[in-house]
Amino acid sequence: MTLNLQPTAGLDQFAPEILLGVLGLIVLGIGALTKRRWPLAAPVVTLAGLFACLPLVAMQWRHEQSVIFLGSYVVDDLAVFFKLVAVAAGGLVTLIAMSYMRRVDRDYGEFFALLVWAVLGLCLMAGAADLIVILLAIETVSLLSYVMTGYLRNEPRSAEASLKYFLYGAVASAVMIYGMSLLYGVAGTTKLYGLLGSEALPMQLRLHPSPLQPIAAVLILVGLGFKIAMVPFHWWAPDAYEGAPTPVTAFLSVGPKAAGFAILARLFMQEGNALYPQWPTLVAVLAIATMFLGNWAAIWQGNIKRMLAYSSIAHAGYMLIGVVAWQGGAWTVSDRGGIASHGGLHAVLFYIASYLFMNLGAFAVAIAIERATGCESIERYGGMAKRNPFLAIAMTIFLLSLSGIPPLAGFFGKFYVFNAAIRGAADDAISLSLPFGIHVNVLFWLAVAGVVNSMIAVYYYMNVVRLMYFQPATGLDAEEAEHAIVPSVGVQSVIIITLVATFLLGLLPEALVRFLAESVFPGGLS
Amino acid sequence: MVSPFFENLAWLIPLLPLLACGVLIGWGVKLHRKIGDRVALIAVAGIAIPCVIAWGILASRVSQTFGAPHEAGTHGESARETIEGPEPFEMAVEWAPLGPLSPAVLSPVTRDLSPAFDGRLKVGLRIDNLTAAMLAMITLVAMLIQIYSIGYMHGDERYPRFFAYMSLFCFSMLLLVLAGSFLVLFAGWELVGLCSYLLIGFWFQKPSAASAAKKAFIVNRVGDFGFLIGIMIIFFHVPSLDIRAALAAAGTAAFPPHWVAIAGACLFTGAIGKSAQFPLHVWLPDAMEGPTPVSALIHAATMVAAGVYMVARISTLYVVPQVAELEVFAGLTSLEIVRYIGIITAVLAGTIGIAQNDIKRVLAYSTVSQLGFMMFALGMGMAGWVAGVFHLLTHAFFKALLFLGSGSVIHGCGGEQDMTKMGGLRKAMPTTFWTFLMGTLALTGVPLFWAGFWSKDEIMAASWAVDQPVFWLGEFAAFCTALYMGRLMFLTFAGDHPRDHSIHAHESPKVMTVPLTILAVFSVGLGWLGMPGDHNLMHHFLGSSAPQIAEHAEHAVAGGAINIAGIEFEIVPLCVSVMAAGLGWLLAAVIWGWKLVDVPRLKQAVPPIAWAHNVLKNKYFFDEIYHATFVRGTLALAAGCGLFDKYVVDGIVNLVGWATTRVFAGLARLADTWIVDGLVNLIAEAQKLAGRFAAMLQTGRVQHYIAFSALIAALIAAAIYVLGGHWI
Amino acid sequence: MLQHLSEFIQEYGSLILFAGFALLTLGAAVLVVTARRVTHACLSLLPCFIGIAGLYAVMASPVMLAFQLLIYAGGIMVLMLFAIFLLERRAGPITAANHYVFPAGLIAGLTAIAILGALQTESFRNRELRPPPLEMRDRATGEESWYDYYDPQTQTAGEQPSTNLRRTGFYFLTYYLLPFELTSVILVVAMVGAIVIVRREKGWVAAGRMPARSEERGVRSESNGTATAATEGEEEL
Amino acid sequence: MVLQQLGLQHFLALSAILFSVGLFGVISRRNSIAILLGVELMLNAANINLIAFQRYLAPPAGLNLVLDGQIFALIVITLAACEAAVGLAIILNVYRVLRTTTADEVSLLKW
Repeated sequence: MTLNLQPTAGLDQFAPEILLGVLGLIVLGIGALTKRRWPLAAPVVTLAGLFACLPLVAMQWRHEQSVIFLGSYVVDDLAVFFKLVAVAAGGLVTLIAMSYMRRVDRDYGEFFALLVWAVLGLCLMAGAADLIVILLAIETVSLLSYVMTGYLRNEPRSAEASLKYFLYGAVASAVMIYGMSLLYGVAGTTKLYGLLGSEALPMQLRLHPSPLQPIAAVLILVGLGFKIAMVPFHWWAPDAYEGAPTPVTAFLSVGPKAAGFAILARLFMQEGNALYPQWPTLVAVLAIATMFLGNWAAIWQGNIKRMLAYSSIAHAGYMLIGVVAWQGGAWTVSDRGGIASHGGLHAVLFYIASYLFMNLGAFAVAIAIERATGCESIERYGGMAKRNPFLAIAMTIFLLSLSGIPPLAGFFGKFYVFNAAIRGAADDAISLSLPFGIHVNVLFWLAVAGVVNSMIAVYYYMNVVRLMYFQPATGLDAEEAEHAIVPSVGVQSVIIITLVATFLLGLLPEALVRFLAESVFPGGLS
Repeated sequence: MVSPFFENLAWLIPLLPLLACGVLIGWGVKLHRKIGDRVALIAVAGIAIPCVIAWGILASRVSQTFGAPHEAGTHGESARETIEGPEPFEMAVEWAPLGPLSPAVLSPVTRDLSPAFDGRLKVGLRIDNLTAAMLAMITLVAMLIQIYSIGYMHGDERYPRFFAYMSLFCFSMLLLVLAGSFLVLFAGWELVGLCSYLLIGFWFQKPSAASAAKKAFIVNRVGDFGFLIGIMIIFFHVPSLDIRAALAAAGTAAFPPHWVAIAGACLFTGAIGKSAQFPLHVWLPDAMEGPTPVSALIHAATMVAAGVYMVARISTLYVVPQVAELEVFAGLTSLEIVRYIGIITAVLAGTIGIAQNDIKRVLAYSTVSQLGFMMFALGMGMAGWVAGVFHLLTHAFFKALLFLGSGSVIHGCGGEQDMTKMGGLRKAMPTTFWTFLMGTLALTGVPLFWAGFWSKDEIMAASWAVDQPVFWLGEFAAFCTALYMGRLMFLTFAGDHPRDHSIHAHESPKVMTVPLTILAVFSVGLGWLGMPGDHNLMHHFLGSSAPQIAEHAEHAVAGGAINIAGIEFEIVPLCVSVMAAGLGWLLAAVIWGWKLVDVPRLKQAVPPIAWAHNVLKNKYFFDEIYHATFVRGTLALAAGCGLFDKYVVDGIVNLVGWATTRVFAGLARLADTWIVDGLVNLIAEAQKLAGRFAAMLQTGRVQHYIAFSALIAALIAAAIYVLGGHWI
Repeated sequence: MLQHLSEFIQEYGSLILFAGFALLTLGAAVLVVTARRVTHACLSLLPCFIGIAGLYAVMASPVMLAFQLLIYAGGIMVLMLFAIFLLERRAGPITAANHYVFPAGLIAGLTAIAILGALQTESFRNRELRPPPLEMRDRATGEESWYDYYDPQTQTAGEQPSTNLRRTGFYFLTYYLLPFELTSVILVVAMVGAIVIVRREKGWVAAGRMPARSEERGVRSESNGTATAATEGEEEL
Repeated sequence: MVLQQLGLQHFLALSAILFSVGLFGVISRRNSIAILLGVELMLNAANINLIAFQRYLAPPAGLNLVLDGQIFALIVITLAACEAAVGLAIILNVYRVLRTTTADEVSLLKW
């Protein structure tokens, strides 16, 4: 780690973020200038810009950590991973949104500006190394999420969703800011590297040990839990997801969630976390609640977006298993160059990557079907196998992957997460001693809850498949039922990209595992 | 050295049927509308190319086996010497890095002794001579049956779907056979079960078909559970999922014989379910509700043989504890369990077959019986190994032939399956008759020309040497085989015209009779490859795949000192076999052919015969026994649970109505659904209830949300403060 | 007597100031969350912010004092008032009834107890928490000043940096360059976002959702001619 | 006890109470704008914390050039402004579409 005292030193490593910021302005300008003459200008420029951003981000992958802006911002492989996820999500959502947004809004140029800035916010969340920057990044993403959720100004559901999302989010971020203020008091600085691990900077926690620490941790967890939709801070998610324009829903279910995990990793996954040593137990309890609530509530949903919203809550729960077991599951494979995986953390990252593709894929199919039927009801999926076999098979694969069936990406996501928990459980890494001599092996029960939930989840995922293949189309006259669904080019390409990625991650998980194992270390300091 | 051209293409063998399946699922309906029945050619092509590759592989391995410079060690006193064949061909890809097992998960012994699991999950194919033979058999039979189905399924409204399922089955079965690791084996194992379920229930409009499909699925689950446990035991000891590694480790300190025995017994449970062995044989006859090509392919030639194949593949796991004479259960070693289960199945099913009237059911029981033969052959260890596999191969051909023949008969009789209504079909359906006759002769073990004779005789010869009581029981089963098959032939084909005058039989189209003819050729010719003596080609070829236990050579080879490479030609078992077959045919001819005995009057005159007939007709009351024990037991449990559920949820008012309708009136009728669904439904309902509750929390009012969240956060913070951060 | 008072004030002066501002703040805050009319609640923010600004003065942070009054009282509150007036023009007086008072009080009380309880623990109270001496002299001139330029390289250990405007500005452009720049990003984002949400375009009114007074406005806009679209847009915000 | 010198706890306690009052307002107010006012109170509570820590806790040797608390507080004020702008825009839009600004009357989306 290097700490350069020149404020602008390392500005070159900030190139992707600068590009994204400028890209947002350019897209805004193009959107305003071209209006309806060249409706494709704004999305195409967005795509080009995001595509150009990918190599810029990828070039930062080099197994070392550099801290720039005098400790405010960090460029390491963990950040690179999350930035790649953010840019990929942004690009895919742009493709999805191209035709969708154009239909609902003729002057849709600024939507892509908002999207680009949201991606910028996600990148900032990935690299933030200072509570102030973390806050700014989270708020950037939040504000843009509210706006994008309410983008369909004249639609009551969209307006309502944005209001609820905003009110809930404002309170959550106020609580988190309060927690951060306490954390600042405890630590004496807002800089992360030096904030929690005291070796990096000659600095000790000013108030440590302090009874304020757990309270600060809980309050910060409220804000992060809000971002990743963790129970009991998930309430906004189903309503916002349902009311938002579907491409925005797709983006919200992937981008901010992933970035939330980035900050969770930076704040909590520290060797000898001085902030609040018992946090894994707390998060474990919340993870179990998250999984059960998400999956249970999803069973009853008749709206595909709402079902996917609850399912995304449940998936946050699975990822949290890995977060809890972040330390417990390290393993190595020695031959052929070797892989040393930091079990839990890497499992979460793998999960996020697989979730990115399978969930965006499912949303892409949902959008195609929504556009054709004009309805988000799951019942309308009846007979889909006949109306468009490609969509039906794609949706089936995404749902199978979401339920964790091999050999698809979701399976290995789940497998690594559970595996990390079981490995940790074998060492009884996190144990809880209750009164009456009850001893709870937290990780073990966490893994059990995860497996049980995977089985519950199969029910509602397969219900959609059952409808598509074994039910006739309902509510349609015969001619309409036979009418084939033709998704737009953007949606089609997203479906194909995500399909390929879902299969690739399932068939060749080693590439990603190796990438993670070689580079990403918790806390970034080793 | 023959270049492994075809071996290198092995990955295509399972892949092409899968591709065909995908095409048929995706575009089958559209194509069917456009090009009609020719859509089935996709499925045929999807199996024909693998068939070519499989026969290429077989040819290559045959030439390697027999062209090799080394003389197979069949001579001399080195009775235990194993036959050498070409090295198995392996093809594996690393699928995923899993990481090594945590030490705490491993058994203490393994931690020290076994080579550590290298942390990588590999999936791959493995082809040895056994696999090559199986591949050739399966692809050929499957191809012929697919061709046959073009005619048989004509006019079915879900025509493309049928071929899609059949292709999926081919994929699964080939995957199972090619499996190099237990993981792939298990995937194939479950997939064939799924396909079997889908195909038995293909005509799901028929309630009997739907319930038969369900029955097959559930009974197989029972076996698969044991199978999975067996795999886990192996994985925890070896620790690898590679079959060869598991076999190599068997008996070493890492994988001690008593664990080997238990693992073997568990795996055998899977085989009991899949290969319809006693006491899980009940699903197979019911499975005949599916279309006849399905019965021929899945429930005669291939899938039901998967259990036998699996046992053959891992028979080292049975031989090793046998050497150590470790008892698993009731004083029996695992090998003896295999043997006795096999012989019980053979006799039981053989006797039941005599009293059945449904032509397909007779064949079904005959299949069960023959599977019993194979199983007890394998249960004699090294002595019967080759004989069992040989019988598996020959049986596949002639039983597929018989089923397709029966399908042709049923097709010709307009869907009639009751033999007592048929008769005189010989004239109406000459091709069917002649091919059917070939199959029957092969099955009943009529000497010299027909395949079944050679393979069955080898089993008999082996059992004569190893276990004489089993030999005599086996001969009795063989006698029964001849008896019921003779009965079937006489009832169906003999005479001048059908007994039921509504039947107007006609010969089936070419597309159905040509496969029959080809299968008939194999039913006859295949046996010659296994003629006993020094030049027993089957032994030379298959022997290299037989269990290799060189490191235990000091011990007596399990099950007798007979060299697997060449069973001594014994005159006694041969004669007894011939006599058993002859007696069976003779008795059948006396009763049903020449009608010298009037069966109803005989039953009246001699009550024991009537009783026996009754018992056999009712299949030893197996279904009833299961119904009375398992079904009723579970039913009572489910009823109890349901009672509780309903009591809590709906109160006592509904209880009365529920009790009258469900418990008393619908008890017997709903038994099947209840045993399966009762507990499952209860759990599912609980989940749904919880789901409703969880969803109801989402009131739609943002301030409720904020209040809920804040309350919980505040409670957590307060709890931390109160508890001093001790627990959470 | 007077001397006692003087000593008392010398000793406890800051405490007295604190108590006064705290009371002002909390009293106004309670009004904010209980006033019947939203306008009143919003106006109550003003004394609350003034009280907080006073607390900043007690904590020797002139910059925060200034910004609290400028941005909060002068900006945010006015914005809110503007929005409230806009709404009240349409909907009449907006009352803000309280509901769920008991659960809300319970939750708020629980939160307060949790935090206050933590503050009351021994380990926290026994700390030496006196404010460190404030460095107020300008290194360059030696004068005591609110506006010193401070060279961090020469700063001695253990001192409290002063929080005056010049220093804050200096730090903002050096050590906090990134947050400073990101603030500009978020301001742009918020501006664009707000405009996107309230922007009007032709034909936005969904059937049946036409505002009650739109016909009236429609008539008026015809008479007003071309400038209508712009004025309507402003009217809406 | 009361007449002790002004210390860190005083400010922290005040901010805790202010935070709770804000939280009370957020949960109990029916009007969206009034809820927003509660949020502002919570943010101010955080700011008091930040400045109090900045004032009362000298940074450890070598890093006393840090002005984290103050900068943080300034940023929070900016964020509050941004949030208010976007929030009021959203509330106005909701009023335009749904004719209400009462938070719990907006409950089309549920379950």
